[in-house]
Amino acid sequence: MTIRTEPMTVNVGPQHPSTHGVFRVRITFDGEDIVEVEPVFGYLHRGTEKLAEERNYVQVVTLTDRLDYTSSMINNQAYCIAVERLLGVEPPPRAKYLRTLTAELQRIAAHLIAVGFFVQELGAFGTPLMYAFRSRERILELFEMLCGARITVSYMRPGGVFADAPREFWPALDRFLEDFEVEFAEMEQLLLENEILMIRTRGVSPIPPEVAVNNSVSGPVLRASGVNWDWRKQDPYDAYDQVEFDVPVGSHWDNYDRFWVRIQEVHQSLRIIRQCIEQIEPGPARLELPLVLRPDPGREAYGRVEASKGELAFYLVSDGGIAPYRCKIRSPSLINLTIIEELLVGWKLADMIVSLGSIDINMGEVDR
Amino acid sequence: MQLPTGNGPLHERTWGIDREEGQMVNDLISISSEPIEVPFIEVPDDLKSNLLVTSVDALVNWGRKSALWPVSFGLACCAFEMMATAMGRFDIARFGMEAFRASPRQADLMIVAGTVTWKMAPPIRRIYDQMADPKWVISMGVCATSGGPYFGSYSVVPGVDHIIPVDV
Amino acid sequence: MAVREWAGQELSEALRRELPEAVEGFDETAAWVNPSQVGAAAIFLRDEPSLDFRFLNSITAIDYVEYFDVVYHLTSLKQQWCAVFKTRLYGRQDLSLPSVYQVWKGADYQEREIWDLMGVYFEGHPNMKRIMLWEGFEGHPLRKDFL
Amino acid sequence: MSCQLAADNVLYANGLYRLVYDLVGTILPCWLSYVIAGLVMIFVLVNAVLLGAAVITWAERRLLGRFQNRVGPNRWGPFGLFQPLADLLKLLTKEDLTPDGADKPVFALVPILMVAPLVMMTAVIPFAENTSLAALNVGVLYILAVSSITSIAIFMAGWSSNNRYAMFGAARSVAVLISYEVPVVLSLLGVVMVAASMSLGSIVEAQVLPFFLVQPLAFFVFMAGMSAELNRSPFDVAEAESEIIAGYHTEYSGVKFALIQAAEFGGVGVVSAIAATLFLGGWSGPWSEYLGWLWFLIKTGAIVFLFIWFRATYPRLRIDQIMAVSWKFLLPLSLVNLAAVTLEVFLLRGPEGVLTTGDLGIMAVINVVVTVVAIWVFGNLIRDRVKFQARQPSDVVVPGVTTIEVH
Repeated sequence: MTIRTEPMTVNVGPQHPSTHGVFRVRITFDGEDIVEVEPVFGYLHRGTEKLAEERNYVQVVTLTDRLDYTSSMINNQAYCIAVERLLGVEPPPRAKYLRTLTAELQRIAAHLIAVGFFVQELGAFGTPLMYAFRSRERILELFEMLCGARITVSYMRPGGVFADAPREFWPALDRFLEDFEVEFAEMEQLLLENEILMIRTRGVSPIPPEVAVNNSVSGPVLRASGVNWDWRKQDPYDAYDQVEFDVPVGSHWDNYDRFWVRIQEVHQSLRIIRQCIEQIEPGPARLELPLVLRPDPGREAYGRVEASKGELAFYLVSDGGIAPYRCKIRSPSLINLTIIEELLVGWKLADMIVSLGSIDINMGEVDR
Repeated sequence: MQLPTGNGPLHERTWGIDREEGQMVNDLISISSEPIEVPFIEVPDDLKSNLLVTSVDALVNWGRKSALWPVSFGLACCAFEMMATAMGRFDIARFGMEAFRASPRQADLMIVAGTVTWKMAPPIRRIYDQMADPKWVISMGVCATSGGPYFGSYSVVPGVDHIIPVDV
Repeated sequence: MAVREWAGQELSEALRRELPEAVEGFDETAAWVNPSQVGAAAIFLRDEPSLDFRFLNSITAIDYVEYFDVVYHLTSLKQQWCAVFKTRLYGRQDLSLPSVYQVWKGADYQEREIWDLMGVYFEGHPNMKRIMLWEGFEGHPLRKDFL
Repeated sequence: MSCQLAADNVLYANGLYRLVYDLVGTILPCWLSYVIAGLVMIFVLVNAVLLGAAVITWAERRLLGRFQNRVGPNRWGPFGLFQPLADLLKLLTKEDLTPDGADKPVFALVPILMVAPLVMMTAVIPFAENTSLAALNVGVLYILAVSSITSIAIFMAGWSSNNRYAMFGAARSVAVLISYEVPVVLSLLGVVMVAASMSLGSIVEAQVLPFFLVQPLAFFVFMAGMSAELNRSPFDVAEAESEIIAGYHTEYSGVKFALIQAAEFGGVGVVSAIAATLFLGGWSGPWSEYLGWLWFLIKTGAIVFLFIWFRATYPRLRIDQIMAVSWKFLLPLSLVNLAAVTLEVFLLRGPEGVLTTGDLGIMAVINVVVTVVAIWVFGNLIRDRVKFQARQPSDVVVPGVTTIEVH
């Protein structure tokens, strides 16, 4: 006797506990196996690009905070670099180091969230996530000292940073680095060699490098696929040409590697932060720029950084006015999602959640 | 949800659903130009002094207050602050609130954390309807309350109280 | 070891050798490509080993009221260089361009987004649904004449 | 004193029952006192289970807080002990929704069917010497039979909810329950064989040396199997919150949800009690005549703690891996245990068929070795080797960048 089966179409999201916000995907299942997927976006589409055309160059910084709300600092950085390229100016060295330092702190925070939720989606009941948030709170405290905000920082401005770090910031940073070593080692001990984590993620959803490149994937996902491409190395901005660090790459291209690459990047970020603390020298933290910026008409600039999710770029076009004529945001989360079919089809429902977690999308950035 | 039938890739079969949902969004925009008033419940005077009713009420209210389970429903940036409240540092578990229920049927409190877009409005409305009484809504942050920095955008709801009644 | 950025002239000359009818000119940073030839140019740019632009960074459309510019940013990971090419579409109604979906799959969502927000249709894209906004939304919000 | 309880009644040994029966029997007819005494017993049982569930929810929330660097509920009452009370009050006064298109009678029946087996299982557990409500001589068999009702209830919940996530949860849960029943039964066979009885009371008495030392393999299989049957981590696929919302009870709210939750946490308590009885020696301990209940509670608490610890530590397995663990790992292990125990009992028992303490000691030594070897052998056999080899780096790799690679 054969049992008649039929595929079942399920709508996952927009309100689903582990789709990272309001992502929605329609999936056809055959039993528990995924046959077809169709992602549906736009549940957080706020029209950032249109609003940016109505505000002046400095005000747009506040909008960039809310793109990828787990790494606001890096968003600020990308936008400021684009504006600086548009104006043809360079920030002073101290500002460069401060930017690099805060961006790396933010990268640690973002990767902690990514790793925490990745394991949460594997089914751990909150413990790794709590560990991750414990360290993240410390980083947010440091940000509070710098600019008074925890998430929507708006710390960087075109031409430097909003203000130099207060005197209390440096000892606090040292204390954080000291404690974080211990806390992170604890978390690694819990996760890296965990047998269940290994069998759930090893060999699941591999993305070959050719596919990844053709799909314009960037960031840790691309590096986990075995391509050692990191814009911090290839096109050093701010102070990244002054510091040394390695690029972790995966050799199995699977979910575990995407997880592992993030863990290793946290170590590299710590290295960068240490070097920044050593190399930073007193000086102005902001370039004197007019209050209202007016770049020359017809100029355009493509400013990009290696954000925690991948290549984040702002493409600005100026018409000589006080607001950008066009502000295109190349968001890594959206474009990394292009591989969703390769990632999900043929795997199981439980793997789907984990794979989505492993590419670490952020809806603020996907929908903008 | 109607099962998509027919042949071809999934995204072609779902055109009908997309159109329906788009229609729903447009309908909702047309009917929600004004904020929804929250009805104020007047307690009759003769009930106020009733010993039995008040003490049971006090007990029940204490129970409701001390075990307020939010639905895990994050929209944007504020969702991360909402999660942070459940984590080690702020720990709303102390007040018995840590049980973030994924199913709206089992939750009492909906924290609208983040910008509400018109496309998201019908799902919010639906989740609110699915929650069992008594239920409360918190509008967290300026984006949810009035649109905030996105006020005036073509796709953002100017305040979640246009869609569902908000308590806080 | 910074990435080298190609000047517009350099790219246009490289293109002109193989596809003379595709190139319309160049400016400081970008080569201008004939809109109907975008597909052919894309395949050439990706597959020619001396160019090797296998990574598509982004596609952008800009509304200049009389015409639309569509900008393609490319990178070669192996050779470590970047280039930009642009194409210009005149008019405001029924705009269409050949899709590069088959060349770079990374163009998928970006082309859909441009269709949704700018109203430039991409021929040959398998799924030209609205991506950000809902079905039944009127107009294309990123156009300058919206609102 | 008009009524006399027959000596062959299963409740004869129960002091409380006899007390109620005799008291009521003095004024009312015998059949009525029989019923009333039964109702009293049921009342006690239901309360024991629900109270146990409440305490376990509290313990779980506090302990999870502890594991996760936070405090946990501490505002209401001493140490937050009133927290379950608040939960209960709130859930009782909440609207009771039945989804449109649900199979209403089945939907309403589920919570009752979830709690009932637990209450029934509690009836045979000896809390101290001679305190089990019904000293059944087929206790183990009875527990196994009754506990399988839960799988039907779960499937009913998934089916009647008219929700696809619930259906997913139910299908997964039933698959898990059925496949884990087999190793659990086999592991219990070893216990029964050594104790030479199916009555829980006699099993406790037979544990001069606790059975988790005598049969560590059986204990391991039983704990793994039971955490699967209880839908506890790492086998909690049936209500995998990050995957399928809340699994089979997605659509339940209010009182029904409260009952399902109670059944879930009560289940943990009951299973821990059974494990404590079967493997940790139940109420036996120093001064067990007076402090038996304390020993029993301590041992049960230890196992509850173990379950909570698992939950705080482990991620979840995938459904096919769970099945693989059951059929490829636990089943062989339980068979090994059964074979070893059979041989040992056959060789060691005395002429009149009893095992002495010394015999148990010898068995313990042998079985510890067998356990370590068997777990190592089978653990290496089932390890998934497919799909996991390092691949060649592709030609898109950029030269001249220092990299670190995954080992």
